Amino acid sequence: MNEQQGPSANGVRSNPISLNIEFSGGLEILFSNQRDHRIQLPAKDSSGEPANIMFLVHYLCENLMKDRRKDLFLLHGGIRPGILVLINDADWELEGEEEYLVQDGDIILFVSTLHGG
Amino acid sequence: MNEQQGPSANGVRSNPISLNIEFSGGLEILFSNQRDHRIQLPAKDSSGEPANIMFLVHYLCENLMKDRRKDLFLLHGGIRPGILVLINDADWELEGEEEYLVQDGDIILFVSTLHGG
Amino acid sequence: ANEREVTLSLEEYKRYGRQMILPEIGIEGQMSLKRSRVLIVGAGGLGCPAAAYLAGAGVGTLGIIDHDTVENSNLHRQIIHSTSRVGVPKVVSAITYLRDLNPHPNYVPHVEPLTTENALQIMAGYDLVLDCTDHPAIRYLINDVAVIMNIPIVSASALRTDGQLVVLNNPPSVGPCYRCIWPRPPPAESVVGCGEGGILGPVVGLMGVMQAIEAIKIITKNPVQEVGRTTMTLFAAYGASPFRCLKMRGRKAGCIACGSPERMEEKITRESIEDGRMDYVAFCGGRAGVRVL
Amino acid sequence: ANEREVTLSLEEYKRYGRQMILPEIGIEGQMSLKRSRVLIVGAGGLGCPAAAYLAGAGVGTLGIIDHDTVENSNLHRQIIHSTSRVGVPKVVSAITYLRDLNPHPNYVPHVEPLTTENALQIMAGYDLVLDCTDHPAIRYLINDVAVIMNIPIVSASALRTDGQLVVLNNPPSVGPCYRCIWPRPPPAESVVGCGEGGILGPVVGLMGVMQAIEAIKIITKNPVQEVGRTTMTLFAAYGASPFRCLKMRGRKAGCIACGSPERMEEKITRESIEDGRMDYVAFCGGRAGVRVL
Ligand SMILES: [Zn+2]
Ligand SMILES: [Zn+2]
Repeated sequence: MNEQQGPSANGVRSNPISLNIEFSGGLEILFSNQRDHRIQLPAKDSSGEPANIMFLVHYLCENLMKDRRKDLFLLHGGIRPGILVLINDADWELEGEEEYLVQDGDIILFVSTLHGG
Repeated sequence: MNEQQGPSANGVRSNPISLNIEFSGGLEILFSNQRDHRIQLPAKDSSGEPANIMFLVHYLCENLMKDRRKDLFLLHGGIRPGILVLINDADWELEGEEEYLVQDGDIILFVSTLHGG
Repeated sequence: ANEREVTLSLEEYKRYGRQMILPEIGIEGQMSLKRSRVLIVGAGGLGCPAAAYLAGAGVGTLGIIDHDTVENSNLHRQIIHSTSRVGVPKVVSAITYLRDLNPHPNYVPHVEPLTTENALQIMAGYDLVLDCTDHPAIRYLINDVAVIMNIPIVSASALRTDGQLVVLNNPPSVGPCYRCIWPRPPPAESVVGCGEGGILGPVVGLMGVMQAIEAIKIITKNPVQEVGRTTMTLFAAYGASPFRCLKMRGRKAGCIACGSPERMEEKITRESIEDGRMDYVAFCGGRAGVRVL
Repeated sequence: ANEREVTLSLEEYKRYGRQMILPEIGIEGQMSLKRSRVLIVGAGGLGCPAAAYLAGAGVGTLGIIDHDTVENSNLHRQIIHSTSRVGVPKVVSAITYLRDLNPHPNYVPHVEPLTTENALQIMAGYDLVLDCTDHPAIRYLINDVAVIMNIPIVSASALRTDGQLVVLNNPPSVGPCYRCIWPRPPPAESVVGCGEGGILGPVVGLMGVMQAIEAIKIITKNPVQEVGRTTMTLFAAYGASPFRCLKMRGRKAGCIACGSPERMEEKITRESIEDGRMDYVAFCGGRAGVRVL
């Protein structure tokens, strides 16, 4: 209860970034049937740019996803239509979308939209 | 969304403490019919001790509560039976109960137990 | 719709007393409920509890549209149908139950699928629509017509042990619509229905009850909704923290349903729906020309 | 109770198919549901939807206890009763509805109040109890008997536009009981009922549906519950963030119901309930000797 997760101060860092990754709406089936994951993301991508959401998405697809149906998560280089991305419970569109630079302690939630009723 | 509220570092401070006070289960009726309040609590009580939950409770009773029926909140010097106190969504018994020293940014929730069905 | 004069009988005062004494409802709110005309699209796992609580609350006109009949595999979750009504159209079964719960509302049966041909005409008779359906194609159709008609949508869905709820086009021409949030449909192969994926009865029930709550809040205009933001509520019965409240984007200026798209010919209009240019099934990856719901 | 042999008929396989294909339930879970015996105390706003979804899910034995009759002011929220059954005992009305929803369960009517005289005997026939009542006195009685009988309690309550849910004594002799969390009763003047305070129908409905979900999780033992902690879910229909999940304390060593109190004579036992030493009404500030529910 007392663990505190504030984003790291504005600063240069090269330590990996600790992130809470969550899947909902059936996406967890693609990730070992586990809803919550705690991962360490490299702070920079291969070209030395600071890690943004799209880098994270590709990283998850390559390193965390066990299912071979990659196009149920990534399609044509982007997030598959029907999946919402939430950064600390806010729609990623409110946070800069693909360009958002992930911060230590961020909770990134991927929600597959449900249609049943 | 981006406001960050971490508890203040371990340290001496005499600035007032910013707290989010919430009431639920009908208690809000005693507090101007408002569920959420943001208050500034003096960092020390009248005898110079750091502010704990019971100091907060008395402070609320004297400064925030408009209703005159004080015994619906405080009874015989303690929280009225049937009211739960939650510190950052955890039962105050898990946090040291009346002795807990409130921290900057804490969310303190008072819940009156409901009985209807 | 708000000018319709209504009065409450003594029986109604007694029946609704427990909710009329709430400051959030009051006599004004009860009158608003009686004046309101609500359409429930889909009399399944979501529509059943939503209809029960809205009828109970005293909505004046309650329309239900569904072309399906009651099956025994529905009954673990579609709780206003019954074993003795297996084989009966769901709309008829639902209204049988609802009329016995509360005889006061005007119940309007629509025993047919909602289609591009009838949607505009049917939805014109209502002030609020509950999307209780089970396929993206029909969800886009409901959205587009609701935007044209200026009525809010309370949309929910459920699958397996999860549920989702979002209020759209609320208030009309201010809040985001379904297409603002989901501009592109999911690939057909990613769409799983309750028949295939399974569903825990009270999970879809929970979402339907939440739709009734949101509908009552909209009808009684409390809280007054002025901001163009909406939230999405997630429920996961087996999640460590079962409820999540997500802050969603606002209305998109270029939305082809509620906005002004750059290419104006893409804008969805009454005509583009009625003349069949909008093929919702094909849009969602199904065979073109197939009717939906 | 778990050794009772049960089989599923073809009709049952079809009926429960949509929930049996869930990995969280499966055939094993369905068998556990059929073997389970659940008592619902109170056939009101909470008990109605809870009973509907548990009956729908295929609980084997469903007992309902309530001494009240259906009134027309109940029907905005007590959705398994009906206008044509006004004046009928709620238990009879409920079972009329439930039997038509699902004829398979064994429905046990208890048309009487739950009292210190009958509680031990009645609750001995069940594996799980849902507290759907409306007064602290009866909540303490249910708790004390459930602790003695070693059965979990799914407890909910609602008032105005708020609801609360907590699972107690789960698993028995590990999780906290009602008295661990509320050792002292609230002053009588602070207790407000739905008649007085009012209640929004789908709010209490939501809490009842949540009770059904928690009951199914307990009966199917998924997730396996081993830790002695519980959470409390708060719902506020008009709150900025309507759902809160609170982490509650564990079992208290000195609890007079489930623990070993310092003064052993305070310990609540079968005998202290049966011989009338426990006066729940007086404990909660009412007139001594008055029977409860
Ligand atoms: Zn739009
Ligand atoms: Zn205890």
